[in-house]
Amino acid sequence: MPHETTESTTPERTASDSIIEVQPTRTRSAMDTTPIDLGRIEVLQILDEHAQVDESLDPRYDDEYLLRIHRGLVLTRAFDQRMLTMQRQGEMGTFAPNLGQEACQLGQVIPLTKDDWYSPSYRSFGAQLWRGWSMERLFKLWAGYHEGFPPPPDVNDLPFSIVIGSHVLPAVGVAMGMNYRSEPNCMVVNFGDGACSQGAVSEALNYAAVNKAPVVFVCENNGWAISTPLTKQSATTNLASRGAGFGLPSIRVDGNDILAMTLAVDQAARRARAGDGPTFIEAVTFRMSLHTTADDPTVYRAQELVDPWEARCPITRYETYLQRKGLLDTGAIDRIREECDGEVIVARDRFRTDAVARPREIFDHIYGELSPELEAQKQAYLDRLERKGVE
Amino acid sequence: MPHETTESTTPERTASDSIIEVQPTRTRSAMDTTPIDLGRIEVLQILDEHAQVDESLDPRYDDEYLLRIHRGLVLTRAFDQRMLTMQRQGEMGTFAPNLGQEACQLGQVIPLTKDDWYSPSYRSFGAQLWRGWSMERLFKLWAGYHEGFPPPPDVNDLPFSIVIGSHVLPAVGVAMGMNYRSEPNCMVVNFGDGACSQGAVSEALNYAAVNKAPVVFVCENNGWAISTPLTKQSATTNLASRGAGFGLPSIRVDGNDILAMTLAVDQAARRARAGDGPTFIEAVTFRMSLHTTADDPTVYRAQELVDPWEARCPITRYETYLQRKGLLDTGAIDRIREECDGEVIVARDRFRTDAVARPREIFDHIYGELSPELEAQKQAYLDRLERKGVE
Amino acid sequence: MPQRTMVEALNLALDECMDRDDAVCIMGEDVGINGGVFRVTKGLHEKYGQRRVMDTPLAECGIIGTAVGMAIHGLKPVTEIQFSGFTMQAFDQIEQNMARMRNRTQGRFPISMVMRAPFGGGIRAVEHHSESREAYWAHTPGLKVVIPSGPRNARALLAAAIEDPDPVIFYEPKAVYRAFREDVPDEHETMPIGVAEIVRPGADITVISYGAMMRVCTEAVEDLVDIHGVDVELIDLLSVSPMDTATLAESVSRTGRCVIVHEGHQSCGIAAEVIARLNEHVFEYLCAPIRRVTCPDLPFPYFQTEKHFLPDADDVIAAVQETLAWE
Amino acid sequence: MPQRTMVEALNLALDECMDRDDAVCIMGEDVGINGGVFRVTKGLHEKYGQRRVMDTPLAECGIIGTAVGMAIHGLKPVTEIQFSGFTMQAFDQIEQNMARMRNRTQGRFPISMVMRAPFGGGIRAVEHHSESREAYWAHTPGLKVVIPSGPRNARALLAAAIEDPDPVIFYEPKAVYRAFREDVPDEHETMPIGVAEIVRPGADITVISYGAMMRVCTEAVEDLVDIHGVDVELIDLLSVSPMDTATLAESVSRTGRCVIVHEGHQSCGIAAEVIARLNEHVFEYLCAPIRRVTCPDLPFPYFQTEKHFLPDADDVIAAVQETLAWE
Ligand SMILES: Cc1ncc(C[n+]2csc(CCOP(=O)(O)OP(=O)(O)O)c2C)c(N)n1
Ligand SMILES: Cc1ncc(C[n+]2csc(CCOP(=O)(O)OP(=O)(O)O)c2C)c(N)n1
Ligand SMILES: [Mg+2]
Ligand SMILES: [Mg+2]
Repeated sequence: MPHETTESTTPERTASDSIIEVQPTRTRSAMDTTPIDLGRIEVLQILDEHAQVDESLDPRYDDEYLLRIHRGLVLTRAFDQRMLTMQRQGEMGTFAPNLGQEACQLGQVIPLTKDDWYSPSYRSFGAQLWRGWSMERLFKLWAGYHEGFPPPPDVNDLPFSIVIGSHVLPAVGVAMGMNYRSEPNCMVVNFGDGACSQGAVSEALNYAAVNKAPVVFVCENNGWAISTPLTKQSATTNLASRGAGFGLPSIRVDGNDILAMTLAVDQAARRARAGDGPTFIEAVTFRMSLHTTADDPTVYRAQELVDPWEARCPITRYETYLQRKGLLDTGAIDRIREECDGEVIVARDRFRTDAVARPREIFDHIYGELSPELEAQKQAYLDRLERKGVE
Repeated sequence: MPHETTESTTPERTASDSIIEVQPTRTRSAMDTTPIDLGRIEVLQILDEHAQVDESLDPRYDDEYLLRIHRGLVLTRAFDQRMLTMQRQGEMGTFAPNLGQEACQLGQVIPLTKDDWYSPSYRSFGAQLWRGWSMERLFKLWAGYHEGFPPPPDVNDLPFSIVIGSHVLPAVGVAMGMNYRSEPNCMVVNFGDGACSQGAVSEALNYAAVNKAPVVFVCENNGWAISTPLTKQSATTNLASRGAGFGLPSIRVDGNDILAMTLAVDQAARRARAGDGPTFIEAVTFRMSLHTTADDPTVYRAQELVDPWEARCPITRYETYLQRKGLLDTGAIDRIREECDGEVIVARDRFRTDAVARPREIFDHIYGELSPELEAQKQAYLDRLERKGVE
Repeated sequence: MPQRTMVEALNLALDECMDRDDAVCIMGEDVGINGGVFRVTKGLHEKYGQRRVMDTPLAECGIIGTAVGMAIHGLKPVTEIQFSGFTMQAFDQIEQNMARMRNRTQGRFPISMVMRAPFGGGIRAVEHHSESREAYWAHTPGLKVVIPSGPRNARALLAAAIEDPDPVIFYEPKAVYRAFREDVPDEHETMPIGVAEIVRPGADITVISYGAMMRVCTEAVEDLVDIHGVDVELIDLLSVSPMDTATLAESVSRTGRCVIVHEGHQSCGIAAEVIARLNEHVFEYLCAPIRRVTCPDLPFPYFQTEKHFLPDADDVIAAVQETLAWE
Repeated sequence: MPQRTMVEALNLALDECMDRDDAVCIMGEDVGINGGVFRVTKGLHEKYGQRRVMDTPLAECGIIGTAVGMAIHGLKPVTEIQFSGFTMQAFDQIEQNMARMRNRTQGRFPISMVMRAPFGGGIRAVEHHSESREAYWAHTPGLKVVIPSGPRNARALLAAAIEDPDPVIFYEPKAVYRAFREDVPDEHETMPIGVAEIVRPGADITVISYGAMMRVCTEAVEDLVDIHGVDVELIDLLSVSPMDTATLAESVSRTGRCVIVHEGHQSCGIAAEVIARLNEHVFEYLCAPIRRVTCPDLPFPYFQTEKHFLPDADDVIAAVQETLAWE
């Protein structure tokens, strides 16, 4: 949909008119100044707030699959709630709840195969659970145990990232590696609206675009970066335009619509695997809860801003859809919740028994081989532990 | 010019259609997913390749002013050529010629007042000359003398910048300072197409947009970053889209058209001074000469790519315009060239007499006051100079 | 005198400096209504408005880069980086512009600005949240690097840093933020930058430290004095660049023995520089090798093991005893 | 044996490593057809194609960040940063991912990659083009920092760095790039990383250096030996991290005196670390304070004054003589 570019469209005007505001449009010279068309950027929604489905877009997954997705959503929330309880009881470090963002989370990984890669943010444990990170591992991660940090051995994920935006370039690099080796897989990388302000994220969009890297950027726009609303983060609240500015096909998706999220990522992943390059997906959602457990949102945001989003709950919306389809009833919903809660409790109990700090191992993974100097530092450190009677 | 957003425009389709390629456009939910309109990005040209003027846009500057601009262009080229000769004779360090970019250079500073600020790149000496940097100072700068580096005392310029993109954030900061102090001035900052890839430049666009800083970004797209053509630098060759992606009013200008450049910057500067925020201007031009005197473009670019741009020479084009206006004839052109060459030679001779390395002064501008440690280092250094018999 | 935590003392310094000089402004992520993630800027947005207390986009390079520009324009920005680990994002602007602008412009544009950041371990934080990389800045010409150890010197040094004509990296030991209260006067108070403090004079050995490790050293010194009868001289560097070589050298010329304690990594760290200078200045007085008690050359570990990673009072006591035993 | 400049020797190492292992690839600005601004990658694009020799956009953070990802995927990227001054732009990715990924993932993703960059002064370059900030990297756990001094060790060390399982910062002294030729064999040759070389054994004093300053030291040592009759032991560090403490300590335990020479700034520089380690290991053998001959703690000056700023042979001779005269 190019803008008008013919001469005749320019009305008579004088130099003193603001060319910025009135914008004469001329391309009659021979030089390469084709008018700028940033491409069409669209908004995708399949399941609306009232759980009305757009039949033309309904992916029509089979019943079992639909129910598996539902269980994933419920488990994510159950896990989140348990983490919060454990944190409040001093059993867990600071972490970032993802209440309300469950559909974003799951939708971005459901379409991935085991050979595809995923690069989570620190708020991605919904996606991590789906990808195959055990709950125990995630408990360990957030409780500060070394063993919790590496992605599970059989999962093609990057480690979670806490330095905002710092994982996006490596994620693009992994995707460039797929091109290098002609592997037909893709990478999905997850980050927030705040992360879009980091220069390194812009560089990542550009590297991906220039190299046609098979990567799907999922920008989870939850409206907030700690206390900073999107309006202070960016002059345009359409973050998909960031992707467009770098020449990436870009799309906005209702991030609370699990069907739309899944579809959008699925299509982008297919494109990527087929060699058609990267896609930028802005998933519009809302951070319903605390930024992290160290945060108090009542200081900076009014409850009125949160309330309307209650009705947009991604899980309720999807449950209504499933109920209408006759796949769930209230009894089943309650049962699934209980089952998920139960699973989480079992994992928590295993975590409680299993998690042991291993201070003797901190020198184990710094280099392939320790230098004499580091050997000496390690020895001195072990002697200290000895002296202090630490196992 | 919003994209279609009504429901009815979406044809029947199934989930297996690529939503990325076919792009359903839906916004029927209550959530804030207004369709993305990146704003209109336009191309501005007033004086075409054949020096045909667009009467409706001709700024109709008075004759004296038009001739002053002409002399500025000619002087810039004369200075550039002399620098090259001096460099080849070993009298000058490595520098970046700006042959062919004279109109970009001058156009971006002509509209500025003395109270406005300018932040040059390393290829900006055309603009610097116009702003009031003496030729001697620039000779000293590029010949490695400390005195050449600071902007002249009465000129509101930042120092030239050699680390690509690193000056853009400080330039935005100066503009934010104008807002802070409610000063009705603006900042113009100059950088290249390559610089657009630096994350710090993206951050600068965002900071300017969010803060409505009175800054005009002039991206001098000369097609090359050393040996890297724009097509390897960016997936979109419309760099103005970068500005648009951050919500900035953005425009493409024929950078070899001095009238268009001047007009575009003038309008953007007025907007900035009036509190209407930043503008992104992509000036399309071509690097006719070497990247720097350490570069050999024959290694990486065919002469065929350069040739068409000969005919687009910004100085010849403008001279034709002035000749048609009856303001110049060939004799006058020759005379002005000679005068400019003469001025440059005079400056060079002054530079030859004046430029003295001052090794004793290197500790003078590091802190407001030297710490005892640095005093000691300075003393030791001066003792060394003594020992070596250095003045 | 009112008792204040370090967070309150820092807030006081910011408040009074903003009150005294309209050129002083605050920039950072969440420093506005939220008052910063550690609440150091609490109440200032309300008091001075968003013109002077600016929430920035999430980009540290952007914070420092634009602050440099504001300083060029004559303002005195006090920037906050949420954790010192994220100063890496701004390394280019710090090294290329903040540290060098005065030199690059031969004095035309001195940069009077402060980069505040909480640093160090001890608060059970996730990865990248416990770094002590002050040596990077001490190795960077053009910067000053100031590190308080308690509420009172934090307030006085921050005020001095804001008034300083040069760019100051101000590293706040977050383990001390709310660890204890101290008398901090309401009246304006500053301390000279670059002057170390002899916290406890002694004759047998010099212990040098700064930041949160001063608490560890104080604990160790109490034991050493009370239980082991060692007359320790304890010095708080307060500024690692410039470093107060004269005070250190004078002390060690008396004691002949020295231990340096810090959280930063060992190789090319602050302790190495202290040793190099003492070697140059008081070699003839040294009776034993100078010992370093630092974190090893490893990334800061996940928090279940941090208490073993960080030096503690026992480590300081052991190093002092070994140094005293050396012949 | 063929005579080669350092540039040619580096090119040889790249060529043979690419030939031996398809996982080795080159990334950087203008490394393709242009062969790099110093021509170190000349001809490789033609030989191996753009799949393996990648011109990148102008963003150093992007180069290192994507290279980390490629290394995670099992490749062995050899990145080029055009001048070491621009590594600041990539500091975050170097510190947060390149150096730490192995540790962050508890061994799951070791990063076998190299960051090459020309460093140091002496070529009359503009500002930000002559930095020697190797101490930043030596202070960063997880990295190795290798610095050759001549064509032959440059080739052998670069090959070793590429084959190394860990991330290596490879700093090339650009003043040496074409300064002289040396025998460099066609056959594959590597040197172990972390081993210093005693270039000239001696009994009176140890001079330690690396990179371009080795030429200055060699010149000084010749004079000291020939004219002044001083039996100098000259050591080339070759790797500043890990640093070969054992070789240094053994040498100084014999000579009792030591001078360290480098271009980097003095405070918290490599020399400080050498002094700290010698203090720890051979304190009892030291007959005089160890002297540092380094650049002052100033930004590298504009090039008309660089020859005075950089240490020269006279400075080394003076420092050696003062150290010998110390009692
Ligand atoms: C480089 C960096 N700067 C600052 C922080 C502190 N911080 C942690 S989360 C956060 C906000 C992130 O917002 P967004 O990207 O929108 O993600 P969200 O938390 O909303 O999921 C900030 C500023 C950080 N972790 N890393
Ligand atoms: C941060 C940084 N990286 C690399 C370089 C080396 N370099 C100097 S000029 C240049 C190309 C710049 O291209 P562009 O921004 O298009 O400006 P132009 O030279 O075309 O005016 C490069 C890569 C540099 N000076 N700074
Ligand atoms: Mg967010
Ligand atoms: Mg260019």
